[in-house]
Amino acid sequence: MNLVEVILSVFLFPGFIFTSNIGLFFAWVNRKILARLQWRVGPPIYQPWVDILKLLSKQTIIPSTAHKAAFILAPMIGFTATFVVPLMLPIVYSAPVFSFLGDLIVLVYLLALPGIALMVGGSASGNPYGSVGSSREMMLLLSYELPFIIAIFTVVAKVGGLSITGVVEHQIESGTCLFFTASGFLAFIAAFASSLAKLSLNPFEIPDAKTEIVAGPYTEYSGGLLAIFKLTHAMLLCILTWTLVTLFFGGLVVDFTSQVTVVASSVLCVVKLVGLLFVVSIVHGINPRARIDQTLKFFWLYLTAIACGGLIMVFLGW
Amino acid sequence: MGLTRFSQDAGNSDDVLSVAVEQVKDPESVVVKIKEHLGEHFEQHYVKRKNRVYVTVRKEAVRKCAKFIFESLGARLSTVTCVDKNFRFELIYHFTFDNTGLVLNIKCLIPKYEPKVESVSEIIFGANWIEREIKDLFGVEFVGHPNPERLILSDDWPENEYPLRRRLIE
Amino acid sequence: MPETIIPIGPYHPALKEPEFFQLIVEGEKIVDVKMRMGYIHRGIEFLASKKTIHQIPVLVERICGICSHCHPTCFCQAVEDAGDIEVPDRARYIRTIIAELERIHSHLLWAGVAAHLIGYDTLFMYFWRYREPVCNLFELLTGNRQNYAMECVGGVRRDIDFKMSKDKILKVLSEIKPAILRLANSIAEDPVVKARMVGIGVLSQHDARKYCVVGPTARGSGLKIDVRICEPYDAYKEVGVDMKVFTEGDAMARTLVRIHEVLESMEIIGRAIDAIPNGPIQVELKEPPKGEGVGKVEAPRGEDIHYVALNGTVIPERLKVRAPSYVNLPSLTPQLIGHDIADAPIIIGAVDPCMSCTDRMVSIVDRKRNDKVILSLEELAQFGRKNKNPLKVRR
Amino acid sequence: MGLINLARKKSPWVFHFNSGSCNNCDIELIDVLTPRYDVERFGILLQGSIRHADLLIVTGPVNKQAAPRLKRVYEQMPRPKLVMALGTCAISRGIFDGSYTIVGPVDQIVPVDVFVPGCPPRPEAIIDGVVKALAKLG
Repeated sequence: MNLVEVILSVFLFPGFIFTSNIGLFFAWVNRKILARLQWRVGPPIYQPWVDILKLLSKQTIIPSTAHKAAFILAPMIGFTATFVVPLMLPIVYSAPVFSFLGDLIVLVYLLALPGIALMVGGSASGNPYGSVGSSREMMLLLSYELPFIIAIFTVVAKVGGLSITGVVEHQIESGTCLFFTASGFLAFIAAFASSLAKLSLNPFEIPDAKTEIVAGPYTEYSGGLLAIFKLTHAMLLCILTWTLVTLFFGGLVVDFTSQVTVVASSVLCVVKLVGLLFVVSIVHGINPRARIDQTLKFFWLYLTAIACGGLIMVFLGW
Repeated sequence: MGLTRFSQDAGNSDDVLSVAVEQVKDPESVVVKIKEHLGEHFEQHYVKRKNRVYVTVRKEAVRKCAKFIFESLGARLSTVTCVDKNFRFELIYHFTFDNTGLVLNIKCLIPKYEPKVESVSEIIFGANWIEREIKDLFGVEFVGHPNPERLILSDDWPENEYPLRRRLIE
Repeated sequence: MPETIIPIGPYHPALKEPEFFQLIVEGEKIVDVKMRMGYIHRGIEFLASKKTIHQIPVLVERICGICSHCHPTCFCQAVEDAGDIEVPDRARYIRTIIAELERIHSHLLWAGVAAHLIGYDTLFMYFWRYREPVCNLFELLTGNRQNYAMECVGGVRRDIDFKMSKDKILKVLSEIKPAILRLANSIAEDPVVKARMVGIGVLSQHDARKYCVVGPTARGSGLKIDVRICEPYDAYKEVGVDMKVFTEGDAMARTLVRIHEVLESMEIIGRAIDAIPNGPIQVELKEPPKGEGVGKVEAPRGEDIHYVALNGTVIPERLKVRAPSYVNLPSLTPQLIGHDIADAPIIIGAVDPCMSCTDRMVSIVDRKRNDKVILSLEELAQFGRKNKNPLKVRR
Repeated sequence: MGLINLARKKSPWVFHFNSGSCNNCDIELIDVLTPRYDVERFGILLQGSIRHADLLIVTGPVNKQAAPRLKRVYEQMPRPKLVMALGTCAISRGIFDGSYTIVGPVDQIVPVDVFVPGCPPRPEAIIDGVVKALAKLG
């Protein structure tokens, strides 16, 4: 792979430009579904792009109480971590841009980074709501990471390898998605709930609970820095759905054997992604916000148990 | 679509009002009871209509009277009104009897040169804010108030200046 | 464990109206509450001493936009009580119908806000959607969506042609009734909603009586307080009211009380429209009334009471307004203590505080305080970065 | 610049400041978010933090206590800022004129771009006010 290809793949496809646009589109779908659920019409399709563009054009205020370096760097770190992830996910039939042994572990770390960045940014902003928001984000991080990692371990144990490509290949070879196996199903539930928490969607919209702590860690952010956070969130929406599809639904695979199969498998890819997004949005729409202690209990008791159950079932051969 | 949870839980039995003791139906008998309890501190009364009774008591007996009405007669303190009568303040304690709808207005007059009266907040928690508000706006001092700091006027509001108190013509 | 202060307000998304609550917390637990008022103070009692009894209904209507029928009714009742004015039957019925429509609108509005407070925006949108037809009814009956301006001393200002509007009213009410039942059930049965509202903000019956609370807050704590029943005004004696009392005293109980009231109000409106008599809607005042009077109205939030002293001129000597939220708000102290910060918005919300009502007569100019305990938001922000415990630094 | 102006016009985020109003304007303002009027169609969102806002909507006649806070909120807002005075009290103090605690109207405290009269203004009027405010962006 030469340098031009690397640069193109990092910034164009499947890197920054592609993922951010798909992410913004997903953000629109999310808002639209929410609006339809709430008996409203919802925003026009260009709304997320317009929002980002407007925020970029606004004045960026760095409050005097803030710790400047951390305040500015936090959104950047989260953003960078997010747009590296798609390079590791296999798309169409080609291998991912970066594929190495143990990339699944790196994926887990990279997906944790946006949350940590939000935490740092919130506490650096020097605002009480920001501090409360980031401490909540920390609690949430502590609660959802354990079931998420166990779910990933389940996948690893099932597949017998630490590479993402291996997971996809295993699913193609065995002819069934992990979701349709008993252990895979339990792991999916744990990973799905953790993804909701990572995206801070209901019932886990806790760090930026508007009616409790204003905008949480985002409270002091304005203009360009806020735009970066919003973009990160939109990309995360895309990437987490994509990761779940890759790990549990056989990945985004296009079959190049004939023209018919190309079209059919492409449609299947889109259906997988958007279908999962629908489920995410609907769960977000029909749930109120839980309290942080309830969430902690939910993740540590029930979801961890479910995830462990999945892991045990793998060893039982289910 | 049934409303299952509601109809089960909705209670209309009479025992729910356990705190309120024996409530009196006849306004005259309320007045008689207060008169018996207060003795010489009872000054006068008039019954404006069936549900509106005005009783004037001496200011020394306000606390005793409120305690009696709240605890023994089972009434509820609706609010306290202060009216500036030029040389005196008139405090009106509006008590409500929730069974009959009787509003018992206990009046007492306090001189403007020494606006002091006993607080009832220790007996009726709900009077706390009401008394602090009157203190802020009229400068009436409630002796024995558990927390007599300012409630509604700002800290830089000058002492001895009360927005709703009338100035006496000198 | 060190104490920390979490400010809620004065300008906070959970409170649509500015108010300043300071939660003094140990870790996540609230140990004390301080409330600060005066952010919406407009000096209404002062203004009332300059206006005539015909202008004051317009003024007191603007004490609070949500109960903009109750305050004028209450004032008119007080004046009518003072001057022994008999209100015509038709006027009493019209007052009743508007008041009950207002109760429906207010409780639906509250239910939406409460759902919003626990982060359930879908439910919030649904409740407000079903409130919209009620606003349309107001527009049909009175000409305005809010601030109906129907009251005057001695009757109502405008007649309503029920021949034309009866079908419309009944149709709207029958349309929203099944929807409200459905939403009510979704509140009562949703597990996450239950986890957020059952057993939260408990006000015992004893405390409820000591704090003299009124309205749904009292009825949720097992006190049978309803002005419409114990002292029937307007046409409530004729049409009858059913009171529902819950004994749990938590946020859920208050919610259920309100939903019952919405359903009951619909019944009352139906009965009142059927029974409305013909006749005049207003009596003419021969001379300004004299004496003192007390008016009591069951507002959506509880008992509203006005005291008026008239001296024979058209300008009253003294008007005292006590809105229901004024006695309900202090009862937040026993409710909040011992709960989590995350529960504070719904506990505050469950009382349905109407700050505009409460603040009608107070005034604060500055928040610069030298008090050791109270820190402003900005001070807290500065300390927040350096030290987790602002109190320690201050002392 | 054309694209940026277009973006600003299509995505006005709103912050609501109650400076002593009677609730009516506030209710009507919340009402425009709900299904019947649904202003998210036009990209209008109500924001909890002033740092995210493009348009500051002020209701009420501004009492003594609210005035310094209104000023500070205005200062904290990122540029370009738009301000709307919503309701009769915000425009002229309305019925509260003559009270000892009122220092408003709003344009005595912060510069106002658009006035929406009414007691309370209808939701349609509020949406129209936002459109007129956006027209000032050029």
